Amino acid sequence: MPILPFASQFLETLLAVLAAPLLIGWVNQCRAWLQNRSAPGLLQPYRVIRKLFRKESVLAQNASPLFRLTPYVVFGSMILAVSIVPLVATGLPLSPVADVIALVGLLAFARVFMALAAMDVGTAFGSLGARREMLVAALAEPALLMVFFMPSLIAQSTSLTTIVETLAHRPFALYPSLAFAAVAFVMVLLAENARIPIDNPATHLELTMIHEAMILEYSGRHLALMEWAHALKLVIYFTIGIALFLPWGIAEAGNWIAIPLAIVALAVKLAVGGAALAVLESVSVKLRIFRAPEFLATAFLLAVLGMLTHVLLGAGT
Amino acid sequence: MIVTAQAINFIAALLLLVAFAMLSQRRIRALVNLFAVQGVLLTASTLLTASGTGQTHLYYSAALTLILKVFVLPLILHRLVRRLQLTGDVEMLINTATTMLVGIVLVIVAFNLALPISEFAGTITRGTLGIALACVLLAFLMMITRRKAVAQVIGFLSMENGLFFAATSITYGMPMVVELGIGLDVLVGTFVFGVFFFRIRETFDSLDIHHLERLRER
Amino acid sequence: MLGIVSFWLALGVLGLSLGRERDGVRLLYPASAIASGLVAWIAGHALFLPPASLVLPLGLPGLPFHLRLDSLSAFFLFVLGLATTGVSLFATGYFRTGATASPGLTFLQYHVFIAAMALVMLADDAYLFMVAWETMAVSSYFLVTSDHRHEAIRGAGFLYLVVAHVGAITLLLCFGVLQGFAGSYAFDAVRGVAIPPVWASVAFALALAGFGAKAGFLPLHAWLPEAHPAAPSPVSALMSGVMLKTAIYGLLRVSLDLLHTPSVAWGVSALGIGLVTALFGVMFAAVQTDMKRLLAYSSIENIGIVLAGIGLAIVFHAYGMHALAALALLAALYHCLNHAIFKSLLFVSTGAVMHATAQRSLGRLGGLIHRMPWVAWTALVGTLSIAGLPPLNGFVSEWLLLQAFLLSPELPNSYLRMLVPVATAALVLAAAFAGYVMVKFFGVVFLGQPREPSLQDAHDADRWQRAGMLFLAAWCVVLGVLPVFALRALDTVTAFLLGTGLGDALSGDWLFVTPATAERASYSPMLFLAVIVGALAAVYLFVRVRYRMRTRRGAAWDCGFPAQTPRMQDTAEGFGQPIKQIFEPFFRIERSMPDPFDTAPRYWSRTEDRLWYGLYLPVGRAVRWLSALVARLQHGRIQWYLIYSFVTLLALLVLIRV
Amino acid sequence: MSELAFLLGIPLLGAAALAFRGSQYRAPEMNAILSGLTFLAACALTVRIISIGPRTAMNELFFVDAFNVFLVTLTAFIGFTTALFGTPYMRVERDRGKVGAGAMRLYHSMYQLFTFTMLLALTTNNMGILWVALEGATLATVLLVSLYRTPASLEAAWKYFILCGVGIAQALFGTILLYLAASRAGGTGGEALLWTHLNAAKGQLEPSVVAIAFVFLLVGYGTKVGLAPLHNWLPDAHAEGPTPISAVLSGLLLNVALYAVIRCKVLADGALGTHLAGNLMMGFGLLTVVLSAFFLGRQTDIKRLFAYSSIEHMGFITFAFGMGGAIANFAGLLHMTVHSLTKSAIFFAAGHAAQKAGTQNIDDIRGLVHMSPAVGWGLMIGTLAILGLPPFGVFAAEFMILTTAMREHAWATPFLLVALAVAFAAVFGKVQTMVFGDPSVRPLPHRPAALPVFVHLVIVLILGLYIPAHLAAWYREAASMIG
Repeated sequence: MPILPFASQFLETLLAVLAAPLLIGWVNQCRAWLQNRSAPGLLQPYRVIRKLFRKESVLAQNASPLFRLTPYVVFGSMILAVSIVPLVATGLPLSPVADVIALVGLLAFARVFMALAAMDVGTAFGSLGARREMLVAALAEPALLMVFFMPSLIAQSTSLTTIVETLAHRPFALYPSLAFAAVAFVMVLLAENARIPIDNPATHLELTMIHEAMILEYSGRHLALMEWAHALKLVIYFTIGIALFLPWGIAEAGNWIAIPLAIVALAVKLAVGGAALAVLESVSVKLRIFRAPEFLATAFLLAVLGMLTHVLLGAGT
Repeated sequence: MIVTAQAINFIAALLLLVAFAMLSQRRIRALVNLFAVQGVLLTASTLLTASGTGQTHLYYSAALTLILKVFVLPLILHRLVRRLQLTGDVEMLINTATTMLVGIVLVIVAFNLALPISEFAGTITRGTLGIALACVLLAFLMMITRRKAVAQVIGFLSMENGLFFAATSITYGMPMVVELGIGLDVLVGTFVFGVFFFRIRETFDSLDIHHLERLRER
Repeated sequence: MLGIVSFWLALGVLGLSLGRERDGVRLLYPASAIASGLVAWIAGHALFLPPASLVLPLGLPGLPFHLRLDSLSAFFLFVLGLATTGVSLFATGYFRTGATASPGLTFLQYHVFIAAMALVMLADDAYLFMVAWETMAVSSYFLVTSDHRHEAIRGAGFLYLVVAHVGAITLLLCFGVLQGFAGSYAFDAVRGVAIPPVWASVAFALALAGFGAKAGFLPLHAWLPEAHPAAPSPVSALMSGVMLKTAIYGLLRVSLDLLHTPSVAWGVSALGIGLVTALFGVMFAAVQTDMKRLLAYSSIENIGIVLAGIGLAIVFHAYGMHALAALALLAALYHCLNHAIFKSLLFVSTGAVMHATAQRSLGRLGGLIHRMPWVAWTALVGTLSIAGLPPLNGFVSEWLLLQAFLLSPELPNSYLRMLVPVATAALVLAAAFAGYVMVKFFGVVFLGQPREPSLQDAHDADRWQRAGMLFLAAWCVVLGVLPVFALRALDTVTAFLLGTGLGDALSGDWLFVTPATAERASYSPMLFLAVIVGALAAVYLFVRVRYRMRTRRGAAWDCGFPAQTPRMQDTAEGFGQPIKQIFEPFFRIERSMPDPFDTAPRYWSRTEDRLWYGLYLPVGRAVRWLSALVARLQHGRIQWYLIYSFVTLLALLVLIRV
Repeated sequence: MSELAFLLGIPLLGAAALAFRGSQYRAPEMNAILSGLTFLAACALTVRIISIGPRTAMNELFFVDAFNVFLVTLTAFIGFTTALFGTPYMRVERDRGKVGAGAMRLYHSMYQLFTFTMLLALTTNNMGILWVALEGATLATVLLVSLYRTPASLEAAWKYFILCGVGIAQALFGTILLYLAASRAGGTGGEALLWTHLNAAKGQLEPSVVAIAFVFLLVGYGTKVGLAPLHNWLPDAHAEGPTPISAVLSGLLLNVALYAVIRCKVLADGALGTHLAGNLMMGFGLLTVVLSAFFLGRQTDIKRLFAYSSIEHMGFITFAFGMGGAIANFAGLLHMTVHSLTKSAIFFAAGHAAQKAGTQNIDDIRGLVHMSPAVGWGLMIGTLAILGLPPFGVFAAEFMILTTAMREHAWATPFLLVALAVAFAAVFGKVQTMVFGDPSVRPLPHRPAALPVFVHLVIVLILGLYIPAHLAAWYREAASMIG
């Protein structure tokens, strides 16, 4: 058994896990710039997480084992997810474990656990958050799947490796359907990562919060894991987007020389993406919770339209 | 031979006449009498047929008819009428004129129904089948139009007469055992009717059958 | 196989003879569970055997009972056996204290029900099939109405049996059409002949309607959410888990085995109905406030998904794309199996909950994970599977189905190709909402704080119940983690029905499910689970070693909100409310709003099915109107009766003269 | 054939005897014993006929073949079980003072007389006697229908009497025409009406006459069968009489009347060589089935409900015989059997149910299973059976009829199926509310006769799953006779 692929797989995963809070920090940095205030600094998320790990964790009286289990489950599935997505190289050992559909399933798995944990304590806000989260997810998930289906129709495959290799290492071709997909994907990304206009990560404004409401009862290490997992999730979405829509620079399977280059490329893309996200958040306003379904339905319809165009324009060969 | 045939046809005509009379008759006692007359006519025609054709068993059935339809049944009916004080008119559902018109239509129907059959039948009396059938239908009509139980029963019995007449006219009567059976049934039937009159009477203190319209789908 | 069926019947009679005293009857359930296990075992082997048939000297003269055990029936018998094993084990504990009717009688009906279902799958001629089919309906009806003192339950049973009977009549018509060409009611004869397309389509339509009445396809679903909750939970489990599958079995038997000349139109109609049913089911499941009704609607959803799979398979088959047809059919069958298991699991868990709390309404439950951990954790497994989450079994079948959909652009017909994205969208939408529904189910029942003080003394399930639930939960995991073996077995069914299975695509590495090729798509639940667990353990250990796990119990924070009461939690209505709002036009909603100055404000809202008012009631009204019309004939006047007879006579005389 | 003598003699003498002793306390048992003896005689006769084939007796006055001997057995059997059921039933009626000593005498002797007329009608070889016997059956039962002397029962009896009387009169005219045709075809005097001769000479009978004759016979006997629109007497008579009488009326009289119709059809077919008779019967049957199905929905009286269901089934059977052919006739015979058994069983159960509730009003009967499971389940299972649910025999028969119809007269099947569905919903909805729910019924002074109910139902169940070979052969032979 060749050690190199597994090593690189491990390193890649580790890299992603460790770098995840950095992305959050970077996005906040950009937002601060845009709101021209001075930012807390790129490493702030790390400090927060370290602080939380150090603190004791306070559990609500009737928190069940499920509640304590959830942070680990969520974090674990995020790790798996991030190791499935080709960040810097394709064809890694774990990539055949799950294709895009399974990836969506994995994210759903984590989300369901979070929602259940939120309902576990039995507070007003917890169940409220869980409900809203599930609603958003129920609309965003199909959209995400439909987004995934377009490249997989193009690549005749649902495995990310194949998709990336088809899209990246093939003579360049314009796919109109991918334009739809990209727009839809961005909308989903905003929704799924609790970003404006669906949610506002910066506030605990009771009546509007979704994600924050779910993790309201967590503290100490549990909260730390949740926050970290949240950061990981953002990374995952970014990298998925990159893999689908700007896959150039991702190293081919077994092409070890290309990897350092790929890492640089990834860093650049992430930086640009984070900045773009910050801009998006700064220019748009938060929607009322019942506007959110319309927003997501739009994303969903865009994705379906994309697929239709793909079919109509004859599978962009 | 021809004479008997003509005589029988004549009697048949009289029967039809009686049938119409019954159809239009309003008084119960008169109705019963007419029924008796019908019986007499039947007996006569049966006797004529018997003498004309030498069908001996017809004599027995003639005797049966005489006893049953001329004496027994009318007597029973009369006694019933007396016991139940059934005097006065029998009001009809439809007025007499209409009934008559319908009756005439029925006669026509009966005739052309009977035509092929009587052509086919080989008896000397075959021409009378149409009249027999007409009697049956007229009796039927009478049962439909009358509102008194007794009147319906008389209609029923005269229908029996019509059938009997048909039997004699086209086939010189049924086999003896059947005749007996029919006679028995008619007799028992009349007794049962009698029982019924009393029960109905004591339950509704009237024999008007519009009391008997409770059982229906709502 | 037949032996076991008769064993069931004998067992049932024995149970009846034991009659009233409960424990005697109770101890018979494990025996029947063992029998069910045997059925599953035998059927599992029969999958790989050539069809074996048998003729009994019973039935009509000239039409004796034909039985046949081929891989199709073997598969569904396997489903039956597996589900009934768990459910019977559970029933041992359940009927001890639960049954309202005489336990002996219930026992008999229960086993007649199972045996009838088995016979439906074994039957190889129309007469035996109809006999078994209706016996199944009647016995389940008696089970549904076993608590018949409630008006509502009687009504439900009545509706159920009427719809079932109408369906059966339709089926009779269908078989009539078939034998019209075959000349015999034995299925073998029907297989032999080629039926002209028009009549084949008629037969298929009739079959779709007839079996749809049993499976709950739209718009013949109305009985399902009434009848399933009314029954005792083990019976609901069997009805949802297995009985609906008999309808699927029949549909497959008729459309792919007997008619063996499918047309695209069938597939498209089945696909359409299936997806609409699925969406409808999940939407209504989301707004239910009674846990068993919620599960019943989710059954409608799953059956819809299965039907969609079958439809897709028929479309591919009609175009001669056999590998794809096999894939779609495989997905449908696998979903049948999975649904049978996790739906049984969930229904029996609701049974345990009702035992412990005597509550069915979601509004009065909550926090049970503390009082009844066994039930809660096994139910969690079922919840995750039915929500279609990896690495459990529900996900595998949905994954396969999506793969089939994604391959469909190769269809020659461009209209169909355009249809596919929409269909896919509908499917994923249904799947996503299933997640929503299941979070609602589990969260409201088992998590949070108890909404009623009485829940504090709820007791956990007893030994037998645990055994049954663990059995089912274990199968959820096994089928989820090691799907390849199951799929290889199922491939024999597809090979039997379509002539070609997936074959070598499955014969690869047992770790990976690869419907077509590894490049195309692959999924390895085993590694999936392994990695998650590994990562989880690693993180746990890391945190444990690196930071001392100091933990303190305290009051819930909830943004510092004081005075927490259980009534502040989200109710079932609240949880369903967004769905209500989004899909308002699909529901028939009645609300009563309190006015702002109300001192004791009360709010209620009832959500009902438009189809009930749009379809069922009008039909009933039409019949009543007609009978009112007919009743005029019987108005009690003897003269009129005489006129009838008179007119009839004359009319006939005239008739024969001309 | 001495069996025949016993068969007809026992009920006749029994009628005479019970006319005097019929009011004694033990009279019901006596009645039952007599019927039992009759049944034994019938069995003996059956065995004999099966062994030696069709026979005539008493210089051709009687004729027994596979067709009517099976009806004879059925009649005797149901007569017997009904008598068994009547034992506790009439006791209860008497204890409740609904009937007096005279009524009991009348009931018992008329019961025997009715049995006699039925058997006579079945075994006689003479179409005239057949007519006489059927008229006699009416006369025997008409007083029983009005046994309770209530206004309703009187009205019912009156309608029964008049309508059936008129009908039967038309049948007599038909018989006369038949006689005419026969006598012209060379039959001499008495023999001309003998079925055997008619059947032998049916080829030479004049078609036009026979056609008209058949119309009269069909309308006449059809009135007694209860074919719409001549059925109007039937629900009243069944609902108002004492339940044992309803049972035998539904279970036997209709069968015998239908038997007469079928005999006539055989002649008509032979003479006409067309399918006219069959078509007429199919028309009547279809109309009857559809109309009665819609009637069922509006019933409020338990016995009336099942009376209509009898009409529906008679329509079905008539339709089957109208179609003709081996399978259809077979199914028709089977349906006659199972319908008689099931329907009488239902009437037994319904009778006890009505006694328990003290009313026949469906809305006032509730929760039978709680008060007496035997009656409740009997009613429920019987209803399911009569509604044609497998695995009961009725389903087997209906299955064969429907499928034959699909093959030969596809246009008719939708009507039949719709009627079946409507009837199912109507009847089942009502029965369910009576059997289930909270009890509203009180216990009886005497133990209800559950045995006959379940004996019948078990037989029906067996017939649905397995028809014994010799029984099947028997049916086949009869079916082939009907042609």
